[in-house]
Amino acid sequence: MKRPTSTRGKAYISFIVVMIILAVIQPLLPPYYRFLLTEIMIYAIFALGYDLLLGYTGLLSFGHSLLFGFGCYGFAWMMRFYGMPFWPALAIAVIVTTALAAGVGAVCVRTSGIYFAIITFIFSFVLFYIFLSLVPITGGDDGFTFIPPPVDLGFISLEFGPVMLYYLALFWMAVAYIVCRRIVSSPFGRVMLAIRENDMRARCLGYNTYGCKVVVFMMSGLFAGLSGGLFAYLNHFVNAHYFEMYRSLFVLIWTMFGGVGTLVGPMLGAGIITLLTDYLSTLFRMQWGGVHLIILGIILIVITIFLPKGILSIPERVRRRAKKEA
Amino acid sequence: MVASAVIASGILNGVVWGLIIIVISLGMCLILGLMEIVNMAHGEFYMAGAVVSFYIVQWTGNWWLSLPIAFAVLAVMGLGWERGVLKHVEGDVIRTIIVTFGMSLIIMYTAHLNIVFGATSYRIPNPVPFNIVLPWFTYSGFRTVSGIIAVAILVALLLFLFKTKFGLWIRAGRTDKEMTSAMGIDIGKVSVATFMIGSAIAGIAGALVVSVAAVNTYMGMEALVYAFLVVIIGGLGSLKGTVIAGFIVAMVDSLGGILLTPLWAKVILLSILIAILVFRPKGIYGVWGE
Amino acid sequence: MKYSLTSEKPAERRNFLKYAATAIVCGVVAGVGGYFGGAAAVPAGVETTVTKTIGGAGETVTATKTVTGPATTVTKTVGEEIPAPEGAPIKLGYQNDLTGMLDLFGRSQDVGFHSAVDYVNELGGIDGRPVEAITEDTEGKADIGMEKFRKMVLEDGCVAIMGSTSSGIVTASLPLAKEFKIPYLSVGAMSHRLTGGTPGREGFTDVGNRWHFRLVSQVATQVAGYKEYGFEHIGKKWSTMYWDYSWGQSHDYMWTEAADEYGGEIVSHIPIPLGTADFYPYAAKIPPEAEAVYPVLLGAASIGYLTSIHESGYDRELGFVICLLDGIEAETLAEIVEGCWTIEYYPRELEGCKATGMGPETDFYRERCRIDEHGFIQPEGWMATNSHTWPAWENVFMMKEAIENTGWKSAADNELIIKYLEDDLMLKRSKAYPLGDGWLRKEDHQGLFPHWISKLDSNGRVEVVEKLPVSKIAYPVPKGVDYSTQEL
Amino acid sequence: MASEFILETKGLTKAFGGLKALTDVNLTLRAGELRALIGPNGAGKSTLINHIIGRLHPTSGKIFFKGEDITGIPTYKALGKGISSTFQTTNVFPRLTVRENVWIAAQSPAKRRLNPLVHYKSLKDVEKQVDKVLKWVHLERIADEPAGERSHGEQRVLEIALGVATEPDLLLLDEPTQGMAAKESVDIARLVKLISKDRTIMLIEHNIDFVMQVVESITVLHNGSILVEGTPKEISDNEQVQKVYLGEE
Repeated sequence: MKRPTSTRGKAYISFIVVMIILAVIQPLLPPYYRFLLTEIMIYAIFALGYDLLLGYTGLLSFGHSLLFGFGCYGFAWMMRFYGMPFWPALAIAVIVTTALAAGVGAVCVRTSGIYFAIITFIFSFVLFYIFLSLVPITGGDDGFTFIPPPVDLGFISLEFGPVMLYYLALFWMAVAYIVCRRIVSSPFGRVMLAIRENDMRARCLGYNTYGCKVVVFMMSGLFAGLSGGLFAYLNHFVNAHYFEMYRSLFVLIWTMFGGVGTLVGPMLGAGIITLLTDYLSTLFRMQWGGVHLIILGIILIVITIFLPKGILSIPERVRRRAKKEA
Repeated sequence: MVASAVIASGILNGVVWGLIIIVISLGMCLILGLMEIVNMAHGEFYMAGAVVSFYIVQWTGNWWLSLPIAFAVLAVMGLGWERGVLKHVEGDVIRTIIVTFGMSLIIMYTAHLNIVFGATSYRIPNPVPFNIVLPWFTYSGFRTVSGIIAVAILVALLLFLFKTKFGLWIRAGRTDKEMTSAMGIDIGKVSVATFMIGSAIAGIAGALVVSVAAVNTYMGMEALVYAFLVVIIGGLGSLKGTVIAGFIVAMVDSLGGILLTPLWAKVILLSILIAILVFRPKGIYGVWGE
Repeated sequence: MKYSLTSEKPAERRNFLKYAATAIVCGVVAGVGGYFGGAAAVPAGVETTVTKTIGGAGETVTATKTVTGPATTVTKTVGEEIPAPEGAPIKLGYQNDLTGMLDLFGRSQDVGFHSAVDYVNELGGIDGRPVEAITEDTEGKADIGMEKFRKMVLEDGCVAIMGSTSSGIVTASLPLAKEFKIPYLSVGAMSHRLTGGTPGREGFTDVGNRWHFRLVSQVATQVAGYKEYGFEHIGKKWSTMYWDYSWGQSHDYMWTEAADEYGGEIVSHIPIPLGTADFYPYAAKIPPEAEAVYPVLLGAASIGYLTSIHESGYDRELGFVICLLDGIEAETLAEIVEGCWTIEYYPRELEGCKATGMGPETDFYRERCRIDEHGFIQPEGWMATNSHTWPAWENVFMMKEAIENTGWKSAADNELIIKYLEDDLMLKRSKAYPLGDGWLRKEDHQGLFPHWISKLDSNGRVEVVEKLPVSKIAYPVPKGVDYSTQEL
Repeated sequence: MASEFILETKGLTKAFGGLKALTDVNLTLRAGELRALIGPNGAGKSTLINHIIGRLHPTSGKIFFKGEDITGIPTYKALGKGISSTFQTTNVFPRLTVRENVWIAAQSPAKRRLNPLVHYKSLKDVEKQVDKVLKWVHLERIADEPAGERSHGEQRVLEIALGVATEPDLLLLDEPTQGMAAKESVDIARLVKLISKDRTIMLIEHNIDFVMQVVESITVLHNGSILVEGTPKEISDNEQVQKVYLGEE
């Protein structure tokens, strides 16, 4: 696992460059890939929050779809039932999700390791089931749509549209990244690392690790809620399947694929995996279904075995290889 | 109000189904306990067992024959995956989760191709064509038989674990890897064996339900959820806990299905889980935690 | 029927690169197209339907008017030498669930869709332009379904999207269809709400819009069709047993309403968690006084249900089995399905079709879709979900008809297609519409067509008991629903 | 009941099931004292310390720190009171650098220690403290290397550094020289003397020579109760103590 301090400066610069590039190339993108990129940037926020939990605090959550889906529903409900404008709805989505994370976290964080993973998984599973059967409120597996309101910036109100969504997602991803960066390099970030490395010792050094873990879980819930709200806004649709397990799995995969504990990695992972899945499924669209998923499985296994630290560790490996030869 | 006969048969079914769930979960429990691998592909092994058994019945028409064959095939499969893939990531919980998930994708969707099994669901004709008729209610003969078989498997497994040298190694490895390997036992070998047994048991469980529940390529997911529930309530890697938890889960499902709505059954399961978490964070008989 | 099939056909079906070749070949096979359309008169049943359910003379006029609609197509093709299709291909997208819980349906639809497109190309394409079939896999997930919808429209430039089997995906895609002004012909999604629905009871019922048509049976048509037979011939006291999510819940309460209507009674409602493996507890829950069971299950679940019912020694009538046997080889269930009814939206057995007066069109359709006389897709030999294969086939021809009769030139004219289709379009029996007697209702864009009540015998063969004419299927238009008045 | 004692245990008793680990331990420690706690294995030395830092809760009896009852406080509160401890088994943050290790300790008493929104380098006083401690323990040269990759001796030193960095009033060292070569333990001795200048220290030690040359007073624990207390001289002359140790041999 990379130490955040060492990559900090580099990450910042490359991030700013990437931001500028993303902002500039938007007009050049074909509409579909502009949409896909928007989606990816929203996923990236989700992955960021997840990395705080897994990469920096060492808590392997396996039910993050719970928080993501709840963010989606929080936003959609505000739209659907109260016809709220964009910002309040988003705020409420985030708050509600964070609150839920506090509750679930308070129970789950009592455990650690595999227990934590499985328990969070069961939580998300049961909530998925409940949402599936409470059709009048949630729409069950049919879900429901809503009219996406414009984003009001005070001086100007932006109509709902692909370009606006793109920059909205970009903006929030930038904010999320900067906030996460700040969190992990804050005193609290040190404590998170301490907990990841040696919970008991951290406790003996005067840190209430239980409380800290709950807070971290809430933080990652906050980002999940934000990304969920934006996702619901993007698709102006929610259904119970947003709670399904594959989402929890994929955020884990993004994180590991990109490089756990390096905020950039998970975002990168989200992008690559999403594009890869999309490409494969189109490549095999004339065959019987499932071929692309088989191939995805193979790729996952290969990457996980040969790149344990994710693709971000490639340059480092190359350097080490070079050093060995020299 | 529900008739007493219904409740009685519900309880009986809870027991039988509980036994099947236990057989499913035991494999996972072993693997989790010794190798600390959360086997996301466990459900797929169970599904594969069902598919194998289905084809055996198709070709030979003999369900009993399919039990040992499913066992053997899945054992070999387990061996392959362990040696080929898992041993590269052993000891790293997160990576094993991703790798086993990859495995489950591969297994599930390979079975899913029309040339292998396809998307349809099949059932094999009931190999035990009689029902157990008591004066006040009847119960399926086949379920009873599969319950008995499940018990047999349990007993066999326990004998293996507690009476043979190999079983001793497995249990030793579960409590303290370092010590065990220090005693000159090849922990790698033990792991392989454990994984093989674990998947083989899942396979037999699959063969057991072929006639009760239909075979299709998605049956694995549900089984996985049950296995997780059982393992977590029972306490990771604890055989005793797994058995008890298996019965609890099956009973809540069975009776909850009869007396309440399934929604409530699920809610109750969750509350049991939370209660256990709060009062016994290591599960009923947890043997190891962090 | 002699079922002949050349071995390389299946490969051809799936390989869209071969369409060019097909186009050149089609001059030779042009003769086949000679029958396209046919001159069958509109069956009386349909006329009465229109007047009966909608009422008012005006509609009767529209009805007769639309009858002449296809006729124009006929004159186009009959006897002429068909030129090879040329020019930019017209792309039809299929948002298909090739994986996921509903893939069973998706795969059969894939066959129907591609067979239809091949045939259309042999007929000289649509409006002289070749047709390109594009399928994307939704994995049965709403978000991916939406991705694919966008991809097929924005990347591939499809002029129309045919729909998914998952109501969730369709619900999600409806606003997109409106946004992109793309005709969206959903196939298989059975939620009542997509074309109206009952406010309150079914949660959110304002999902449908003018760009969406649904040519498939759904909760309302199913209940409308079967309630009479069910309560008259099978029993008064019913017990419903349904998957505890929107589709099942809709069925549950609509059947309950039907019970009140026919003086029947629902003695117990038994919801079943999605993905239950063991149905025994629920089967045991059926009260003794229930004369029949109304199960709302699919695929593996229905097998589990039937097994458990059988095991629990339930000896009374096994009532309607909505979609229960879709894609399941009933033969393998012989002893446990004996004497249970099912509903078909297209008879599985060829005899069933013949017995209810379906002609050579059915043979033709079955041959093109490689469906043998027992409903298996050959040569792979897997059981098709016959109730969902033909809508995939007919949708393609609906597009062909609409485009060729409206002078549609490019996606800019999509409104013409909508106007044409929603004009109480009659799908009269022909090679294009093998089922026949179909009717796209103007107000809620719901496709209405005959259903079949069948009974299973001791070898698990499905025998048609009765064919229900459209007049029985056509449930009243949900209150306040009239998409044709929405602006385009 | 404020008193001249910084630490005071009153009738501390701990029973694990039937087995009594501590029986009626009355230990008093003056401010500024450097006390060794010796005794054969299983005498209950570590158990006693674990009680003081709140990792174990006594069956009966009380613990007073600066006259305040701290019996059964959660571990993380103990440090807030000014009690810090090191561990018998090396117990650092392996994948973090030595500096980061010390930082986490030094940050613990700081005011904004849990602030998630400022950069950690903005805690200047903490930074100073870290440098100071690193200089003390002579670990600057390896400051930026992962602690887990350093030698056992260096990790033991780091252990002590972690204990000191929090500026505790009472420092509990559990076998500082455990598994160390003689030469290294000399360094430790020097280090312990150095840090004992301005704080109270109680250390557990098996290495008697080390104890003799370092500490001012010794408490001998035997079978969970205090056998005798006194200066190194007295203790070494005490034949009771010798019996205990010989008896153990």
